[in-house]
Amino acid sequence: MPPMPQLSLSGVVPFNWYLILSVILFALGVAGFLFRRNIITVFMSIELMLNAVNLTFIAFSYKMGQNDGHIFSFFVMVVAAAEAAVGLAIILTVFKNRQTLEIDEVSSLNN
Amino acid sequence: MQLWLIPILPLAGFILNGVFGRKLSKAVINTIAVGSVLLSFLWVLKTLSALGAFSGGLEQTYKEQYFSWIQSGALNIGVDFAVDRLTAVWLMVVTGVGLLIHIYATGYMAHEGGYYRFFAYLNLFMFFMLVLVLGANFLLLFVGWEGVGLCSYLLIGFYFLEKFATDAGNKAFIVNRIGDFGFVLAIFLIGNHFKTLDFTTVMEQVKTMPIESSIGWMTAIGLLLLVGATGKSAQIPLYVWLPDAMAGPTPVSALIHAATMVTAGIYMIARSAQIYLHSSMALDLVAIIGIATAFVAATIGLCQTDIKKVFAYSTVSQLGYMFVGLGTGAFSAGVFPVMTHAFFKALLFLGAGSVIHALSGEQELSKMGGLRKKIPITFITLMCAGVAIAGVPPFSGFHSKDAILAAAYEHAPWMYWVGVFTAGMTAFYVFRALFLCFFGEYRGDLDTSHGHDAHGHDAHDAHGGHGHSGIHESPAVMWIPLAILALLSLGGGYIDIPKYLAPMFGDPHEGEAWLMYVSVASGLAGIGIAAWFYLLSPAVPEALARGFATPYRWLLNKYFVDEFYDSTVVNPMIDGSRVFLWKVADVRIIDGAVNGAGTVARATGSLLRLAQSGYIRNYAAWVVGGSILVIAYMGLRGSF
Amino acid sequence: MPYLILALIKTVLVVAIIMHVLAYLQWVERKVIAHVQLRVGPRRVGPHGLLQPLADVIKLITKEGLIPSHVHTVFYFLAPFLAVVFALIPMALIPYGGDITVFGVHTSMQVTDVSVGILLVLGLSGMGVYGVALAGWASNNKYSLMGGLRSSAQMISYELPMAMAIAAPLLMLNTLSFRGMVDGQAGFYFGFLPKWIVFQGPFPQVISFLLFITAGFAETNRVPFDLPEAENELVAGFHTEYSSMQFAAFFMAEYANMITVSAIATILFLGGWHPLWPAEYGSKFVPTVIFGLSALVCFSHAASPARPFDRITLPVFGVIFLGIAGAFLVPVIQTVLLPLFWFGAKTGTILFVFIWVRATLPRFRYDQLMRFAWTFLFPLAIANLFLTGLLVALS
Amino acid sequence: MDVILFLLFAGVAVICAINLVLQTHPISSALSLVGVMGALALIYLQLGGEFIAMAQLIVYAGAVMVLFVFVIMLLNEGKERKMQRKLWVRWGGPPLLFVFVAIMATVVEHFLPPSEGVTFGAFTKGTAEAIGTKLFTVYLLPFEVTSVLILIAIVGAIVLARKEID
Repeated sequence: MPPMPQLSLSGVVPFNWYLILSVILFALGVAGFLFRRNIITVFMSIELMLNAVNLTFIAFSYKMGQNDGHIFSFFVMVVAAAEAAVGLAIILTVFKNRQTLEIDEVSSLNN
Repeated sequence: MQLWLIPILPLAGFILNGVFGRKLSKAVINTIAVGSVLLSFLWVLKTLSALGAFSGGLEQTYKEQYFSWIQSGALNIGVDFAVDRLTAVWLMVVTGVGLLIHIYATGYMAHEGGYYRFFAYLNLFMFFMLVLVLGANFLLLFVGWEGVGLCSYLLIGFYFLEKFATDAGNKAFIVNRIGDFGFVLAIFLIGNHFKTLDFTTVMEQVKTMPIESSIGWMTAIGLLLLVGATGKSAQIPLYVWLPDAMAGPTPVSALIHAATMVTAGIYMIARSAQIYLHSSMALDLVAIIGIATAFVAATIGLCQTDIKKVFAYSTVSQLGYMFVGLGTGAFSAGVFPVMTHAFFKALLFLGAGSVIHALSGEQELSKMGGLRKKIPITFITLMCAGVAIAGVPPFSGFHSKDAILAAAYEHAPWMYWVGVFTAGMTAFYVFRALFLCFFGEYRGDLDTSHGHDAHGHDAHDAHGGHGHSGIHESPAVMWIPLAILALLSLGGGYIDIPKYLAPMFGDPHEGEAWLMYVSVASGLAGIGIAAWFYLLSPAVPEALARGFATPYRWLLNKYFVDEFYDSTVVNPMIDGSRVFLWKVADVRIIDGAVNGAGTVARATGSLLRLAQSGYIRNYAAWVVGGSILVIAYMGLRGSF
Repeated sequence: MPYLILALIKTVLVVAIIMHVLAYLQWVERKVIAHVQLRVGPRRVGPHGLLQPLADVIKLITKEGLIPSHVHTVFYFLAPFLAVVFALIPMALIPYGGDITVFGVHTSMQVTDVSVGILLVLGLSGMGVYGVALAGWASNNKYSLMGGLRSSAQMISYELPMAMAIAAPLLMLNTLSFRGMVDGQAGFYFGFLPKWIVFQGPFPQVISFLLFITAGFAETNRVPFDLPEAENELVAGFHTEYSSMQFAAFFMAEYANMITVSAIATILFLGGWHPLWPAEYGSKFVPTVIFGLSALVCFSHAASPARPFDRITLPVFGVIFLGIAGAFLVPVIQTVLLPLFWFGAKTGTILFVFIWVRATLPRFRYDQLMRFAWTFLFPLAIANLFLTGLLVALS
Repeated sequence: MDVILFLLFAGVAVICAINLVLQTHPISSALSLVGVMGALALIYLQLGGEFIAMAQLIVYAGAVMVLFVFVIMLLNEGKERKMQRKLWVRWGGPPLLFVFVAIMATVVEHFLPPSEGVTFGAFTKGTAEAIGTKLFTVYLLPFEVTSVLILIAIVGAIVLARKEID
């Protein structure tokens, strides 16, 4: 494993840092998904993961020198918007039916 | 030129009738069924005339390529249709005779159940038959080949409530499988050897081949093709299915088992003429099988008592003639009867059907007699067919038979003599049937009955329920086709097929005159004997039967061929499958495996069910753990 | 690095000016509404109430900022901050004039020119929702919550027609940077008709101009779309619970948004700092004439003063105006001030329309508001966009 | 300079993300997510994706998150109730995350040898013009499909949300 490049404030940003940043964000998104019980927060954690992935797309399209990555993350955004609309509608319905946002209360699928 | 329209139209009819037929009225069904065939017939006429098939044109093969079906490596099999003079003959016969028979059937089947089903099948058959003759390569030919086999199976078993009908269907299907097996092998050989299945290219290649080097291959291919042909065209040893196939409705017998489908073998051999010309042995075998079949079938036909059976065996024997024609290298002479035979044999069957119709389903000759007053039109037309098949000049049968016999004499005189004798027998049994049917006094019991005939075993007892009391002439829709066919079978011989096919198979060689006289004489003799036996002194045949008891019994039971097959092939197979395949293989192994799979699945399911906690976050946790593992593994393996 | 210093200087200038403009815009509004309603308006503090804004500011700063006990404190303080920030950032993107050279430094009258400026402004105005919404929610008060929800819904709804209305001129200018847009509108047809987007071929964007202004009213929660602070329904909407500086922040945000909208309308549709008619027809003397005339008005009024105090003030104003008028004649200053004058004149006109409308029109009902947005503005905007695209593609 | 900016924005993003996870009130999480998105938009800018950065601002921060905030306010559920978690869950989670991050970082460092770093303004294909050209030529079909998707989403959202009215 090569040594981490020296951190020089005046120099350029090592490319890998972007990926690592997105890894961290993604991991935090996973954490939010796992540890939060509020459906909306869980949902937002998903959005966070999506953002992390977008960052990877952008970073790599910088590395590859072509903008397909941008297009992809653009599509990701659009899909995320649609998803948010539907998902929030679902959440509204769930709340109307169960008067709760606890994700563990919505477990009628068990065993 | 839109060749594809020709088969597509009947297919459309099939789909319409097959899908919506249950709800449609009979009139609509008739319109669809007959109309589709009529359209396709007209289109054939237009196409052929446009191609100049009637005006001495169409020397070369006209080919249309639609799309590529199978493409693997060098092998490229396209869905192509091609028309040459040979195909033109078949196209005319299939669509023309088919049209007539369709019209006839609308009258004949008027009182049957499953009306739409019948016509759907009939249209489907037309489709496949046209594909068979139009296909430009062996594979398409095979598609049509199997398709017509399927339709014949469906239509033989049309009265599927009758055990013997379904049995007959199965028999036909299975026996044909044997033939098709050979055919498939032949196709494989061709594909392997020529790297293509296209007729024209294959034949070109064969033409250029020196006989000595290629004879082995050619013989193998030719023999395998011959196996297929014997299956489809009911030659020894695979002819047994055709007589039983008469269990189907009479129009089916006329269309499929006399006029068109059974000639597919002839077509196939004529197509592969070049191959046979490169292997004299295979060619000889064709001729021998043909003559043998002709003779044996004729002898069996001598003393059948079921009118349709008689005609069935005569069909077999006529097909044998055609094989002789092919086998003696006179392909054009072999193809000639295909048309004439289509005319008079279709006519015979349809007439028989009309008789049966009139007698409300009676098929036994012993229950007929003296019908010529009651159903004059049928009588006249059948007589025309009789003289035609008996080879009385100048009617159609005379020309075709004459051409074959001439070729046979050049090939091998003994074949000629056997052929002549067979011709005599043919004339004899056909007229025997006709005399028994139309002359003498009526031996049936129908006048007293109220249309409910007692022969419940018979396929056509469906007629019984429909209040035909007494004997009656068939409706116009039935006898008009008869009349047309009668005219054709009288004058059809002047359509000189051999000359027409000359560009493909070379000019037909004229035999000496005396050959012709002899064959005609034998035909007339047959008629005369028949008249003597069954008009003048009916006691003679019984005396003969008593005199030659053993041969008579053999003939009556068709040489026990069926029994022979049963004991040697069928029963052992059945027992084997009962004992081993069912009790051991199926019950133990297959069922065991299936049930075992089920149990295992259920067990695992009941285990996995525990993982279904219903808490989304648990599932997410599983996903995360799994992905971490995968990433770690790939990372450590160091390959992305 | 000189760039940073330059940017810093410009920022300071812009902020200073904008702050005063904000303060005095409020004064102008009060005066105008007063005159529309046949009142006098503020005139106690300073001559003609000119020091009123100062007084207000002092009052608001010195006032006790009391925090209700039931609010979510963090967001309660965060909200006005967000509102102001997102309202002020666009000021840095607006080009107030062309390139100039001051003391040998060549620069543009704009803090920075972003290549996707218009998109950035759209995004920021979208972010502006948070301030209002959060304020409404954090106040933990049903009227405020209603106000917050209303305003967020309203802003989201009106973002769309606004964006569509912006898209149409962008099709013709095909650039996203403000400088580019203004440059795209330079020049004149037949030597006198300016190539502003509202006049420019192939399809003069009058419709989308009106659409933009309408949506702008809603975006800034101005009358007739000021549902979030509909006094007679929800006490004061989302800023019911706010007092002192936080309240002032919301006020600042509102006025800053007004200025942003007007400025963008100017840049997009009215050709930025380009004069109304060519300089060779004497458009460069317009400011001089205007200020001169106002000076004359002042003097005439001073001759027959309505109030004794005017006897002193009005001549002073007149002198100041004359000074300005003179300043516009000095070529050096003229090059700097002329663009600013035109830009300010156009923006000011639109701002005046804002105030005028507030003084004139009644308020919509909420459902009317939404229906208006979705069933009238939006389809109209889309149709306009299609038509424009078609014509642009054809020409 | 670039490094400082990157570290600044990345720090903001990470801190906001952590805040998202730790906060128990959904609206705090929502605002921190907005923070993350803003920071990411700036990082996109640094990577030369000016259009995508703006799209991030408008679509994500400006529309999607506003929707979230809107719903949160509408339901106004309040904080999560404290729940007694199983011990291994409470203490097993963070290490697991660190393992994940560590592995990923290893993988990244290992399989992407440090190439030339990222300099601001080196990537010029991120302009709205370039993106638009590609979007309407190469990716036209996906684009149209996406529009259909959005239409479906709108209909679905309306249907779901109306259910509680009647």
